[in-house]
Amino acid sequence: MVHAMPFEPVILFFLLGLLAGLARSDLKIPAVLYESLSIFLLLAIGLKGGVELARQSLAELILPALVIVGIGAALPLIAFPVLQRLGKLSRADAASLAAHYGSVSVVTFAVGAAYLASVGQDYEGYMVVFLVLLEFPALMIGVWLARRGQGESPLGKVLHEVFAGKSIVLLVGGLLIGWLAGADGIKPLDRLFFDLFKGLLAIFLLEMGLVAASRFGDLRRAGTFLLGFAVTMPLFAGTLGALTASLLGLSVGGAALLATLYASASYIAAPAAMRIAVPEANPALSIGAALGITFPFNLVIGIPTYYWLARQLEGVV
Amino acid sequence: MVHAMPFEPVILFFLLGLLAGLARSDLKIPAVLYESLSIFLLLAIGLKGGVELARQSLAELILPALVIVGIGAALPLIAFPVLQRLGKLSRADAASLAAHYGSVSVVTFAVGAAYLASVGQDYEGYMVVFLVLLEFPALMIGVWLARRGQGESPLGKVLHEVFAGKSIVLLVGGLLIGWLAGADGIKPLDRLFFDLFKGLLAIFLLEMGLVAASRFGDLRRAGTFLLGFAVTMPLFAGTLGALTASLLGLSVGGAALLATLYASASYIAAPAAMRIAVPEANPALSIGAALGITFPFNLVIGIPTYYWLARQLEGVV
Amino acid sequence: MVHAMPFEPVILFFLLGLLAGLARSDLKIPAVLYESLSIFLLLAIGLKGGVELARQSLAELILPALVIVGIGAALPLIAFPVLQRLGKLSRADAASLAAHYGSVSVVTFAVGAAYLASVGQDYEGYMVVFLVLLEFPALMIGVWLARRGQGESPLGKVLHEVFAGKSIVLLVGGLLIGWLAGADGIKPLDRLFFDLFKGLLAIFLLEMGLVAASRFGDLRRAGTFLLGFAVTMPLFAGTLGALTASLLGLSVGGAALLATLYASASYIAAPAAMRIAVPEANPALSIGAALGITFPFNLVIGIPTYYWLARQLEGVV
Amino acid sequence: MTMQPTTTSATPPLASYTRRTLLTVICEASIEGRVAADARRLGAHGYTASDARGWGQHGTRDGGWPLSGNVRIDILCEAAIADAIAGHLQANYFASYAMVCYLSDVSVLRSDKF
Amino acid sequence: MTMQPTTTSATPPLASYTRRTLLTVICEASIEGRVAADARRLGAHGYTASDARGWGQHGTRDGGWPLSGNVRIDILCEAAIADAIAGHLQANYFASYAMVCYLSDVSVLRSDKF
Amino acid sequence: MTMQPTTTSATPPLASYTRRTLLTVICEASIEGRVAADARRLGAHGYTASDARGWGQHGTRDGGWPLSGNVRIDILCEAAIADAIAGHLQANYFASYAMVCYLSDVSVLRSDKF
Ligand SMILES: Nc1ncnc2c1ncn2[C@@H]1O[C@H](COP(=O)(O)O)[C@@H](O)[C@H]1O
Ligand SMILES: Nc1ncnc2c1ncn2[C@@H]1O[C@H](COP(=O)(O)O)[C@@H](O)[C@H]1O
Ligand SMILES: Nc1ncnc2c1ncn2[C@@H]1O[C@H](COP(=O)(O)O)[C@@H](O)[C@H]1O
Ligand code: NA
Ligand code: NA
Ligand code: NA
Repeated sequence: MVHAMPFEPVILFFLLGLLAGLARSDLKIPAVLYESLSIFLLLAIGLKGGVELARQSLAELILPALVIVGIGAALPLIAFPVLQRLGKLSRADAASLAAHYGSVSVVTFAVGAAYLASVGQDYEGYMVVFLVLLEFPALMIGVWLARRGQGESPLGKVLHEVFAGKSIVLLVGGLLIGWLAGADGIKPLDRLFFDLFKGLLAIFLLEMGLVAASRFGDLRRAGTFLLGFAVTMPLFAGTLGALTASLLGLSVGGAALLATLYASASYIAAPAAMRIAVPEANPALSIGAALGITFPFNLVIGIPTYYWLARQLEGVV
Repeated sequence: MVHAMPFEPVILFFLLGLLAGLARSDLKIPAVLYESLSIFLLLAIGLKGGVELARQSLAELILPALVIVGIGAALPLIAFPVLQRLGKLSRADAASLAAHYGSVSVVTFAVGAAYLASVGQDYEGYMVVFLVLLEFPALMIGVWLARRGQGESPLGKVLHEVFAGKSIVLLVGGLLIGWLAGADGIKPLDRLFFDLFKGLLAIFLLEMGLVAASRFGDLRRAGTFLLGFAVTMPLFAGTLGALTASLLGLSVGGAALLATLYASASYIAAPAAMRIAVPEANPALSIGAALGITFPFNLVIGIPTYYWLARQLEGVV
Repeated sequence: MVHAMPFEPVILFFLLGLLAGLARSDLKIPAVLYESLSIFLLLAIGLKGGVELARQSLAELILPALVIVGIGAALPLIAFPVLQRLGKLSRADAASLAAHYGSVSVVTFAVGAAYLASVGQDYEGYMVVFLVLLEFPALMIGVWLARRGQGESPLGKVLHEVFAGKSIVLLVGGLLIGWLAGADGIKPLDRLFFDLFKGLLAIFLLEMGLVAASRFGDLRRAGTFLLGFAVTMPLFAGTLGALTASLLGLSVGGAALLATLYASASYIAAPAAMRIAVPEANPALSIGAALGITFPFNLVIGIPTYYWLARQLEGVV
Repeated sequence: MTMQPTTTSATPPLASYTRRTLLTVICEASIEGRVAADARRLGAHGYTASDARGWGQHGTRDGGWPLSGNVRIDILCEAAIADAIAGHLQANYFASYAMVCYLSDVSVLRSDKF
Repeated sequence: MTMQPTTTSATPPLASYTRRTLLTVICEASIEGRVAADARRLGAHGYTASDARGWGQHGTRDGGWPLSGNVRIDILCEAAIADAIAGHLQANYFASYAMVCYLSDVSVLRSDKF
Repeated sequence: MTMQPTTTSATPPLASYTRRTLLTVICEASIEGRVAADARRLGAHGYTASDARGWGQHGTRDGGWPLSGNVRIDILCEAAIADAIAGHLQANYFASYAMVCYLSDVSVLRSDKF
């Protein structure tokens, strides 16, 4: 049975934002609060992962990391021809969308982890390492897909944009600090980074609801193909994630989280990178699909589904 | 005996802001921090009320709600002729001031609740429902008073302004989320919304002190009539509130809070609504009176007085 | 043995910011978040000091305060001729730098206190009173040094700038509130001001790392003399501080903190005051030295050294 | 002040410019949405706004508080439309709101946009 | 660049405009208060400010830190007053502060305000 | 609209002004860094930016979200340089980015700065 999720309170904050946006409320989350919250969430996720990583032998992570990144890199390569041929999208748009769906969403991951905590399901704490690793490859592939056979390639710019980009600096920085300091060293910071995590995630989701509502308009231009893609792609990628995780022997929680990662579409790192590397792609299409449809879909339906899937696969593969 | 309040620390923050403002300090609370804090406070008050509401039979609230809103709606109707005749104010100014004093101040309510907590006095948790209900009627009445016999009436605009306005969206949204999730569902959010409430209220009051200081200049134009009104009206309304509560059989704490609600003057929702619906009213008058006098008066003198009154009335009515 | 400090997590946040800045990451801490955090830190430090002060007989503080301020006032007078003669700096630049190094840095103090807490070393809670007292004299002396024999002196402006400046208002305001309310009265605010202190200090230091990185460019103009001064001066002043504290019979922790105060260079109050009172001084020199060198030096090397020194002097003087 | 408009500009005609009017409105932040909607209705094809603070006839508006913030609105359009918008603002807002508005002549690229 | 000021504007004379000077000052945020006070003393009847960042002779001022922020100040006034303020700024701030200032001609409504 | 540029300004020649061109660019915040670098490369000696929001051909950009913010960039320079920058922006950004740019004539003090 799929666990119903709508009453998980952080999701309710997202719905509140969505409704307020659709009702044209004057409620606005100041842009600076949004930025401050995302700095907090990225650092907190990194720190938590780092503390878990300190308990782990790094050597044992190499093989799973390679498999997870390798299979993850297949996602944009599968999505691209579908978008270009079936969706009749321009090469640039197809490549940009492939990059968005191949990369990952940090907040979807955070909600997934919160969901598992609320149903009392453990998971491997080092999953956040895969979150970091899965952020890049799809962006590189997206740029390559858009530029194939066109000579000039701004890969260097994209590499700098991504590696020196704030999400990676904060995630990796938090990871390293958590790893160096360990659970004991981090203890005096727990009150901020761990105790307040869920509350601040709730406020962040309120804002994401408002933003998602403002993106619904973009979807009209998108057409039904893209609407279908924005729901089918996460289900496909989520299934692939759950299978990969079972293959690697991850726990049920780990499988649900890897499925969530594969299924999630980036709406922070990818739009920023694509805007610079593939400017002729229409950002309204990719952000509209990733944020207007896939993000809410994953929050309300996707995550419980991936968890259900992970439990079905337990012991099977 | 009236409980002395000046040493309640949140009030001290207000006084610090007031003094800093009067001393022309360069201390400024960034506008974005003000907005972020008010988003937090509104959500937190809503959530807390919602959790309490979940413990309550809604049907039992209908009668008290009707009485409380009905008597509350009398306040602007009483204030208007006083302001127009005795105060010799223009119809627009009198109507706008009536709306401000008929509506309620969320932060005054929060300080009242903090005061009761600090003197160890319980109160009905669902009082926040009345806070929400009391926000509107006076605004409608104010617009009607200003526009009577003038044909065009922007009531529709005001209705949207208020119902889709951010204070109501956040208060009602928090109320619904708290009600749906219940105390257990909200638990992971407690660390943010409940534990930090008083500390963040203190910082908010620091800013309100700065703003109140900057409004003292407006008061010079106001004249002594308005100064007297800004102190007499809350005392009158507070007494009416304590009486109404005793009549309805609310607890001493509930009576003190209802008195505080009636006595408080709105300085967020009302100014915004009046600026749009009654633009010819001078906002310096109403904000100067509500924020420059009534707000500090209620904080330092009013709230302990209403509590004292509520205890006197206990068992009497 | 000097306690190694690099793994103290708050320092790691500073290093993360420094690295991100040097790698030209697009990571930015919004200016408003910086301001909000500094409001928080100043209030929290003040409150903590006030609570400790309430446990103290004020009369006993008068003598140590006079000695500490007197010796502290010697620092800019010693630094000025060194800067002017040896450093061949203009009178304005020498005076401004003397003021920066004679005054104190609140954040260095906070990191010093966090360091002592993490090594389990107690200290006199009222040290924050000296922090407040040490902020002014050097600024006055700096203005006097720059203006000597020039007739017009903007001391009045500087006095207002400093006393009504936001750092003093918040520190002294917090001190007074903490003192009036006492540990019990402050308790409901502990969750914000004390529990979150270290986590928010970490985020503040992340930003300071970014700012320090952006100041490295200024150092090229500064020349080697200034680089040497920015390291020698804190060591000299720190030693003087440890000696003074031992003389006054402060605890080891108190001596380490007084050394840290003397050794720290102001980069908030001093730049603001000098910009107005000594505009012909080049702010790039003083901020570059204070923030680009002395601040990181104190964080990583200075504070453990002063603590080591304080322990050596224990029982000796 | 040497504001001789007859001085011919030395710029080479690399890009082709057209004269348009820039209407700037400084007003209370609370009516930004209405001014923007009015401008659109009266024919503007775009608009830009930034937060501002200041003082004038209606006293100090320091932006330290949502209700005391100003906004600066720039609308680039044909002179006739700028005039229509300015006239509309004068008729509807000048009496009751803190507001200033002025026009300047500018040279735009891609004149079809405005 | 076709900046021919002789082109007559097609706007109908719906509202009545007057020529005024717009003085724009871009400077360090730390002296905003003093510039505003000076402008008031020299005869300005209003002023508007917004936060800004930038670079110039005094290096980069990215606004990421209170001390590195700029501010953009606009003052609408009669030409003589603009000139007096500009002269005052030149005499008192140009040597020691990051500051830029320039004037443009604009058409205002309600000329009595400025 | 009485925009007669032949009206001579009444300002006394207290300070000495020079005519310069003010290039204003309103564009997506994400390309601010590139526009600034381009301007520097093409000869600008300074630049100023502020956050903005707005709407135009590319829809609404309300700044409520980092990716939907605009920026307003002002560059004061000689007419030829303004023209070169405007031409460069037209060639490189107009097709793919939300962007507006326009020029105006202003009088500057300290003309050597620009
Ligand atoms: N002369 C002026 N120069 C620049 N800005 C002004 C001027 N007068 C008014 N303003 C701006 O317009 C707003 C409203 O003006 P007012 O209606 O005169 O209070 C003020 O808060 C200022 O931001
Ligand atoms: N040529 C220019 N164009 C636009 N803004 C400028 C220019 N030069 C300087 N500025 C602005 O004025 C500030 C101070 O200039 P400066 O005194 O040249 O450093 C800079 O930080 C910029 O924001
Ligand atoms: N006619 C206009 N007047 C003022 N600002 C405009 C105008 N058109 C566009 N803008 C600004 O330039 C940005 C990009 O314009 P666009 O490329 O037309 O979408 C918009 O988001 C507005 O901020
Ligand atoms: Na994905
Ligand atoms: Na009331
Ligand atoms: Na010092």
